[in-house]
Formats: sequence, structure tokens, C-alpha cells
Amino acid sequence: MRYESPQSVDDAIGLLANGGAGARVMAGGTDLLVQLRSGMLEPELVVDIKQIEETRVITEESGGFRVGAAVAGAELNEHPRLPKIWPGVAEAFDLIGSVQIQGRATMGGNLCNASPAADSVPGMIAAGAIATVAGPKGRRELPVEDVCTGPGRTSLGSGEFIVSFFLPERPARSGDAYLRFIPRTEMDIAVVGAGVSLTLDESGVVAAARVALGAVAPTAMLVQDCSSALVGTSLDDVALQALSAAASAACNPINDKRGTIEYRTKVAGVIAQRTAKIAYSRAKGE
Amino acid sequence: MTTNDENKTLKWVGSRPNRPDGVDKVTGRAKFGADLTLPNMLHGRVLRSPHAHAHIVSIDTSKAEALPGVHAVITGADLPLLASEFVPAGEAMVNYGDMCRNVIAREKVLYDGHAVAAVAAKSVQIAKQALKLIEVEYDVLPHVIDVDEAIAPDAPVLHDHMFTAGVEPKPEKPSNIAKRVEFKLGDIEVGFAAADIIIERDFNTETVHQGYIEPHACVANFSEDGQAELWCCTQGHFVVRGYCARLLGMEVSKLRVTASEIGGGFGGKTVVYLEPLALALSRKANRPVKMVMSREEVFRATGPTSGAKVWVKMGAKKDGTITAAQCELKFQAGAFQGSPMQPGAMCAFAPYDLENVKAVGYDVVTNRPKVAAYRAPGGPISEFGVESVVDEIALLIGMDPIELRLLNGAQEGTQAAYGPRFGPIGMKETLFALQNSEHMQQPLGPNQGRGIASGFWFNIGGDTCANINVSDDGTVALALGTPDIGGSRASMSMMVAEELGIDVKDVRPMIADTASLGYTFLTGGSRATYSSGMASVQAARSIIEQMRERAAKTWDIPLEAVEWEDGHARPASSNAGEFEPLSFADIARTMAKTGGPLVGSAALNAQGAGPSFAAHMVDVEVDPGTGRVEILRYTAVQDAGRAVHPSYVEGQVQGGVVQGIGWALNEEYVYGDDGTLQNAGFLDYRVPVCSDVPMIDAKIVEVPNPRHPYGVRGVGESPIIPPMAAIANAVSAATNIRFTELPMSPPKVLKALDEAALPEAAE
Amino acid sequence: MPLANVLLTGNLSQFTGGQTQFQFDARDIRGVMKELVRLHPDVAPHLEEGLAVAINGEIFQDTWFEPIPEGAEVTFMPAIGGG
Amino acid sequence: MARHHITTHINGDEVEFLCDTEQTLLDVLRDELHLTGTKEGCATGDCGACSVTVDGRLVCSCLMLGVELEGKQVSTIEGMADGERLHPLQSKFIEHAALQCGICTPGVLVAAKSLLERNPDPTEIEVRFWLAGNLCRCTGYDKIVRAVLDAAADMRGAAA
Repeated sequence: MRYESPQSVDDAIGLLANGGAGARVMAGGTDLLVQLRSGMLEPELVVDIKQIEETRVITEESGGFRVGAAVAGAELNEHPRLPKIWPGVAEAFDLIGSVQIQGRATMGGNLCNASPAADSVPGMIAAGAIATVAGPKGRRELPVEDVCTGPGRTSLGSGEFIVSFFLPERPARSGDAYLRFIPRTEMDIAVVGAGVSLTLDESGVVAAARVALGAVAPTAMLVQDCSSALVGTSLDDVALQALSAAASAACNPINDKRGTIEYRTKVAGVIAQRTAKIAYSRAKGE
Repeated sequence: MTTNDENKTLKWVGSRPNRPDGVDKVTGRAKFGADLTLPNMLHGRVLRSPHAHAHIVSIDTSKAEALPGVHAVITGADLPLLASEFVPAGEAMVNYGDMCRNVIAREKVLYDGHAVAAVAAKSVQIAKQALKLIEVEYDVLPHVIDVDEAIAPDAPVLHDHMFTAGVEPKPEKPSNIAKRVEFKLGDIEVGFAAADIIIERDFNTETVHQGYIEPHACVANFSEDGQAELWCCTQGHFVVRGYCARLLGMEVSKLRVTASEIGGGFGGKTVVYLEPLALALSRKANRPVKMVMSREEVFRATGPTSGAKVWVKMGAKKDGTITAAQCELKFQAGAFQGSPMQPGAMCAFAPYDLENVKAVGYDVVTNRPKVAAYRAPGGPISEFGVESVVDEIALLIGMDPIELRLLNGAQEGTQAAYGPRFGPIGMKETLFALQNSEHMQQPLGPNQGRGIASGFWFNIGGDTCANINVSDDGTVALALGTPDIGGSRASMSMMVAEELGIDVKDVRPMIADTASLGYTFLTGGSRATYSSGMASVQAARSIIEQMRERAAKTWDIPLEAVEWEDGHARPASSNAGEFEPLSFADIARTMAKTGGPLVGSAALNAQGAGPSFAAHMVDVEVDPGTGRVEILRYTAVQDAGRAVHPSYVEGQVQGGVVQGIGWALNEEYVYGDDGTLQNAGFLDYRVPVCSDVPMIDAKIVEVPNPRHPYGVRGVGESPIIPPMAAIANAVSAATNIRFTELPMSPPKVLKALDEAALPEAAE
Repeated sequence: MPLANVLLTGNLSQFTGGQTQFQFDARDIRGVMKELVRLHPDVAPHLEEGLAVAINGEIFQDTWFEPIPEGAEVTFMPAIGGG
Repeated sequence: MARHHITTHINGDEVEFLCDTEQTLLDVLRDELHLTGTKEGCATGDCGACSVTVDGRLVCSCLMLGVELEGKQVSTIEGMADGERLHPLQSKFIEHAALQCGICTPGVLVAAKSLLERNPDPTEIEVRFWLAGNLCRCTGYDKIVRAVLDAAADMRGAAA
């Protein structure tokens, strides 16, 4: 196995393009190293993108934030402004693993590992985050919900990798939140995850909503029916019931060691409700 | 051995000094199993079966052997095939036919992860590559994971030679039931006839692993003259020596085993896995070989404890008197017989004074790793069922669950359901302590419940040696044979300091290797502080006798005229003469002149270990939306006989409780349809993490064991017995649903809530 | 010689024709075992393996020469291991 | 394939080593540099026994490659005591009996030190969540949490 740590995006693209199927991008490495150790992956080349300045910084841009794909969770949560503006995005990222994992794990890695249960992904989808993808044909913008195509699979082409994410400007009277269900209090993979971002009108009625669910389908997904259940409501019981029903209806999970289809489907509704309530109270400035 | 006067003020026993190995362990200096490197050392790795059950048709190791850097490859053919019979090994009975097949498969692989071959190479990387070059042809057989499926008439049979023992007449066909045992007292039919209420329940527990953080590791160094050295993390290096010598076909005394520091065991490091393979590789390669398991290997290939089906039936009068108690236990043993169903059956009803008892146990083999001991083996499983039913009796007759236990509780003179009469025991004292706890007054909120359970464990003694070498500066070296897992060196040092009348800092305890001390049975069965403590005290008393003799000679007075008090030899009375007392250090300083080195040795078979009881109380809250159970508050009372070092007694209790919380709520082996283990890692085998649990209030009561010089009872095991039932009782109280299956994981709890159609709390 | 009241628990009575209670004159545990084997030779191998003996409730494992007080209750039971 | 030549700092000392690409920081510490105080409990980032800090950041050394170490500052348990003076956390762990077998102790101490550097006055809950990545199977965590809280109080006292 060869290791390269290019200093520029172009160098990285060159290495990845030449490396073909035998090349893997490494950001934080918290998933990659486990896969290497177990023998699940045996790449010929590992391209560490952490030496590329652009992947390592958070900058304010167009009223929003641009987050480098290799920014570690701890770094994002220590940012002076971002966690206040996008608390759901920050808390979703913060839930990945332990403090030790937070020191290394990145949004780019969490997304491109393409686990349906990745915690930061529903948070980003709800926030409307856009990934900036660099590749041999130049750069392109891709909504986060369009990156993963199935467990372990992404829509990125050969030589492509994610350089950064753009979190848009936060409208007034809006709030986001992420909750997940795990059996323990920490250190588990989400059995169900829900990211909700709401914008209210001046009377406190939901004007816009984005609801994303994780761990209940082959990829984390934006659930339009959940959003529709909330828009035009003040999150009354009827709306929450509708949200819950829409969340459960959207589920297409599997039975595995982490949860049953039945359980995930039911709890998706519960968690979606709980998350929406937090997002709503944040949007109201509570 | 005489018991210390209970009223005597003790200087060390009962205090909380710093442990002697503390600094080494907080600085990273302590050497654990994987921390030794020898010159010229190779690295060994094991090839493991991907199948749950298969015949091994052939193994071709030639390509692996040809890989540069590979120095030895072994298969089952490199180790002797031993007869399938039970023979004494130390104090345990061992079937070497099974053990030799468990350490490396012969005719068949019997579980996912079963060792098939092993390689020694100059690096781990090369060893791993070599494993991929070993070609094994398997003939895959149907497998069986579940205990009920294993005893079904058409189940695939694991061992063609296994006929159920303990049933008359001998069965005509082999089966997966290795053995049936039965314990009876009185007549249960009479007992049930006298009952006003009868409760009967089926329980299920899943396989759980000890989950020690240190994976198995060893370094073997076999020399050309047939002698060998082995360094390993084990609970009993003398036991390892005996097993390995037999498995390798070598003489016991040619193998010297040194116990490294051990990173947790809880029963799981009482057997051998890598050790015989490392020795065989070293013998073949003529070089030292180090082997370390990965975490995945620990889960797939080392012994967890049994999952079991438990049926309990108990009858009681309206006044709470239990009139009959019956249980049937079906324990899965893993691939080879030897589940702890027998102690499980024996201790099931031990906390109670009962006239009519019947406990039946079945030992059932399945295509899983062979179980090993795990804290109070068998007890947590059977007592989970019994303590749940006792709780239900209390509910049904409207009696406080502690009062019900006190009414029926065992005390001195009670004939235990497994036969003998109890001496002084603390069963009721543990319950009184719960009644008097502040916790009892804590109000409960919505979706919250409180549960109580008692627990019992036998405790053991056994072969033990200790040696004390006195230095001329008045300090002593204490050599022990029981590996120190949880701070036992501190306790031994304290007892020795107490006896000798010296500062505990002047006692340097160490775990001696197998060539340097007499045979000592392993650390397990809650025996270390009991037995090694007894031996250490005896060795210390031997030193005192010798010191009195030296003083008598020095003063030229008779031995009887010299007494030992507070670390000094003194004339027994003024009649004996006027002499300045000689301190321990004084006598040590002149020992060369007064007769030579002062050495105190003890070799004994410690007997009379007193049982220990526990009573636990827990408050839980159940999330009605997700089924998640949170532990809010936990109080655990333990009869320690006497707590030599109370901090480490509390530590045993707190650790046992949290393991029990894991067992109760989330820990389980999950198998796929193909018979392979699905959760062989700490990510999905969910031991409790720090944020999962509250402080565990450990309360010690002391009902001294008259047989031990300081009244010690083992405390390592009983703390893990009550948690599962206490938590189940608490969850049942919170939900009005009786939970009978472990773990009470969120999906199970939510399903039960849904089925009971409880109105969901407002979201 | 002291009189011992002997009780067999567990599966041992399978080798004594179902009898679980005995009275023997015996000096120590070994003596009790010898008497038991004299009456029921089939039990012999099972006294060698994994056995504990309680004398008036106090448990002894793997030991022959523990003396038996007059009138003692002597219980034969399976030996206990532990974790 | 040629091994990588890496120059780094470990516990303040400049250290050079050779490693294979596959070797993790944990492998390098233990097998190349013989700093065996850092333990391997799982090699998947789930137990925290291998905790160290790299450039002041708490990480699992099993989840970082040795080749990533060029120019970094690594701190391990071996560097925690100041000469013969134990760090207050180390002393408090001994005093509170916050270790039994001791295998998780180095990782827990490194993690706890990292916490107190960021938060000198943590609550019990903060300690518990910070240490959630450090499995301990012996103690039930009770005495560990107490020792960390007590050390924090002592350190605040000393700093005042």
C-alpha cells in the first residue's frame, strides 16, 4: 500500500485518477483504518487529503459557511459561530463516536463512507448543504442528499473527491436539530437518525421545512412528505402525528444486529417528532 | 488457622492504602500480556474457521510455508490428539479430548472462529499474508445455534460419541445434551399442594462475553533442549502450565509460566487458547513467538458464558411463605460440554430457606465457542429467573419484596437447597442495609420503577502457596501465586503488614512464576484474597515464630518466654528477664548471625470459604417512545465478611453491577442464519460506557467468615448476580409488564409496550 | 470413631440405587468415602471427580483428611469453580 | 516497498522511526518505539485504550497512520508524569482506587488530562460523556469519575 499526502487539489485529483479503483481517499481515517485493519479493503494507494489547505478550514461565505471536507468534528464544534448558526449540523457531527473520534472524523469521510447511518448526513441534508466535488473535469456542486447512492456507494466518479461543503445563509426565524436513537448513550451507530431544519413565519407557523432521516433506508434521505406535514402548522399534535406517520412510511430499513425493520420504522416517527420539536423551539429563539 | 480477635484494633486491614502496583499502572510501566518483546521474536497468527460446522477435508499449508519470512506453520496434526475423558487438572476436571480440539480443530470445525492453523512469521503483516495462502477444504455441515433447536430430535449432532450423562438408562443415540443434573430437597409436590399461589415463568438469557479490555496475548520460547518458557496474561499460570504441558505432550516442570499483568479476566482467562499454539510454533520455529488476539478473535473464539432457557415455578402461601421451588435450566455450552448449569442449578434457590426444592439442569452443546467461566458462572442466569418470580410473588400477594425475602431468607443453620447447612451468613443483613438506605426514600416519577433482587455465590478456596522473604533492612518480599486482577496484591500486603507489625509500604508483593512457588490454583471463584490471604497470613506467622526463636536465642531465654506484639519480640513477662524489645527490623538486621535468612512459606489447600450474599436495588426509567431503559440510581449491598481494602471491595461490587447492567440491557451475541457471529466488536457488542451509568452506591456489610483469619469472604462474583433480576423487576414495575428475556434491549421493550397497548406517553 | 450423617446431592444417588442418606462411622472424609464405596462400588469414580464435601456446612474441596466431628452432617456435592 | 522515515516529537523528545504504510500510530508506538504504555483493546476506535494526543488533540492512536506523524507532537501516558512527580490525575487514580486491572488506565488518564486542559471544572455528566470513548470493564466507572473530579478540584486549588 502506498501513501501520498498531496498539497493541492490538483495533485490529489491526479493521484486518484491514476490510482483508479485501487486508490482511496483518506480524510480523518476513522472508518478507512478500520476497514484496512479488518482486510475488508486492500487499496494500493491511500491519498490523504489533510495537507490540502482548502479541506482543512472553515470560512464564512455568502452569509453561510464553507466547511473543508477534512475538518474534524472537534474543530467544527469549536468554531466560534458555526455551531450557533447551525446547531443541528454541529450536534449531528458531534454525535459521531467518542471525543477521540471527534479529533479525527470528518464530514467528508462520514459522507463518503456512505453508511446509511452516518450521523452528520441527515443534519447536512436538512440544512441544505451542498458538496463541492473536485475531479479531473473540474469542480461541480452536488446536494449532499445526492452523494450517496447505496450502502458504501457514492455518485462520485473516478478521480473525484469532496473538497468542502457549503452551508447556506440561515434565514431569520429558523432552527435546525439532529437526534438519533442508539441503545447506549454514546459510541453506537444510529439505529434511527433525524435531521430537521425549520423556518417560521412571523406568527410562528412553519414556512419551510426540510426533514432528513438516516439509518432507515439504503441512504440517508430527504423526506418530502415529512416536510409537507410540518409546513403551514405550528407543530401541533396533528402535525406531529402526520410527521411521525410520514417518517415511518418513508422507511425502507433492514433487519440487522442494530435493529429490526419494525423497530426502526416505529422509532423513526418518534425521533422525527422529537427532533422537530427541538428545531421548532430553536427557530422560535427559545 | 486461628481467627484474629475481632475486637482487636487493626492497623492495616480495613484501611485504604495505595496499591503497591499503582504507580506502574498509572505511568504505563506495567507489563501486560502483549507488552513483552524478546530478541529474535516471531509473530504468530491464527487461521480461523469461517463456518459454524464443517468437516475439515484437507489443509494445504505448502504455499504459506514457502512465503519468505514464514518460519513455522502448524495445524491440528502438530499437537497430540488426547483421549476424551475427564481427568483432574489441578482442581478442575478437564476433558483434554475436548480441550485439544478447542485450541486447534481436528476432524471438524465446530464454530465460527474455531482455530484451524497457525503461522509464525517475522512480522504480523507476513503472518497475515501467510494465513491467506493456507488452503482449507471444508465439507460444510448443518449447524445449530439455539439451545432448544440443539435438543430437538432432528438436530445436527456435534459429537457422535456424546451420550447424555446423568440419565438412566444410558441413551441409545448420541445427542447434543451432554449431561443432566438434578438437585432435590423435600417433596415439591407436597410443597405446591400447600401453596395458595403458584407462579410459573419461562426466561431466556443470551450469551454474553466477559469483555475484558485486554485481548489474550502470550510469548512462548521453546528451546532446543525441550524446556520452554511462557509469558501470558492469565488468571492462573499454574493452570496454564498444566494444560499446556499436557496439550504439548511435555513434562510439566519443563515449562515455566510467568503471569504478566492481566488486563481483566472475569473468568475468561482461566483457560488456554493461544498459549499451546505459541508453544507449538516456537517449538517448530526454534524461536520465541508472540501471539496477540484481535478484538474480533476474542469475541469469536474465546469463551463467553452460556445463553440459557430457564423455567421457574414457585408456590407460596398468602402470608408469603414459599412452599415449593422448582426450576429447569437448559444452558448452551458452546461447541464442547461444560456449561455452568450445575452451579446454576445449585445456587438458584440458595438465598432462601426452603423445604421443597427441585432444580434440574441440562448441558447442551451448540455451534458456538465453548463457554468459559464468567463471574459466578451459572448464578446470574438461574437467579435472574428465580428473583423475578420471587418479585412476582410479592406483587401478587401484596407484600413488600424485601419483606418477602426476609421472611423466606436463609440464615445460619438453614439447609441450603444444594445440600449443606449454612454457617454464619449475611443474606438478611444485606436486605436490612437496603431497607436502611437513603435510596429507599427516593420518590419515583412517571415511567420509573424500582426493583430489588438478592444474590448468592458459594466462593471457593483451594491449593495455594505464599512465600515471604525477609530482607536485612526489615522489609519483606511477598511471593504470591494468584495473578492480581483487581488489586489483590494490596490486600495480601495489608494482611502481611498487619501480622508482622510493619508498614504496608515495607511489603513488596509480586506474582511468582510457576518455578518459584508451589502450585497455586487460579484467581477465580472469588478465592484470591481468601486463599492467598490465608497463605500469606500463615507465611507471616511462620516468620513471627522464627523471629521469636531468634529473640529467645538472643536473650537466652525459652521460646515460650518471648511474645510477639506490634511488630516486636518482647519478654512475655518480667519473670522472663528485662530486655529491650527487638523490632522486626532489629531481628531482620541480625538474621545472618542468628540463624541465616528468614523465609516464611505456606502451602495449603484453603478450605471453608464462606458464601457471600448480595442485595441490590435499582431505579429505572423507561422511554415509552423508544423502549430505552435508563438506570437512574443503583445501590448494591455486599457481605464481604471483612473488607480488607474497602475501596477494592467497592470496586468489585461497582464493576460487577455495571457488567450486570450490560447483561440486562444490551449485551448479547448475535448470530446470522449462517451461524457466524455478527457483532464481534465493541461497536456492536455493547458493554456499558461511562455515560450509560450513574454512580453505583456500594455498601459493605460484614458478617465475618469464622474460617478466615480476618473473616474474609470472596466478593468478586456475587455482585454480578442480582443486577439482571433487579433491573427486570424495576422495568416491570415501571411498565406493569413482566420482562423475562435478556437483554431488555430497546426493540424488545418497545415491542412489549406496544403489545400491552399501553397508552403512549405524550410525545 | 465418630458417627457421620451423610447426604448425597446432585447426581450421586444415581450410583447408590437412589439412596441419598447414610450413617457411617468415619474419622475423616476419606473414611466416609471408603464406607460409601464399600456399599456402592459404582460410586467410586464419581468420588474422584469434581466433588466437594461439606462438614456441618463448611465446604471442603479436594481434601481427604479433614476430620469429622461426632454427629456431623456430611454433604457430598459437586465442586464449585468460579470466574 | 521501502519503509517511511518519519521524524516526529513524542513526549517532547525528537524521535525518528521507520514504518510501513499499514502501521498505525499505535503499532509504531508499541512495536517500533517500545512505548507499550499505550494499549490495544480493539484497534477499531471503540475502546479508547490507545488514547494519545497529537498536536494537543485527543485521538485513538489505532485510527491514525504512522506516516501521518511527520512533524507532529505526540503525548502518551509515558510523558504524563513530570519526572518523579506524578500528574495529579495519576495520584488521584491511585488514591481513589480508580483502577483495578489497569489496562484501560493509560487511555483513561490521557483522555481525562485532555478534558481538564479544556474544562478545569467539569460536572460529573461532562466527565462521563468525555470518557464515553474509554471502556473500562472492571470499575463500573464510579471511582474513575470521582478521581477525575477530585483531581480537577485539586488542580483548580493549586492554580488559584
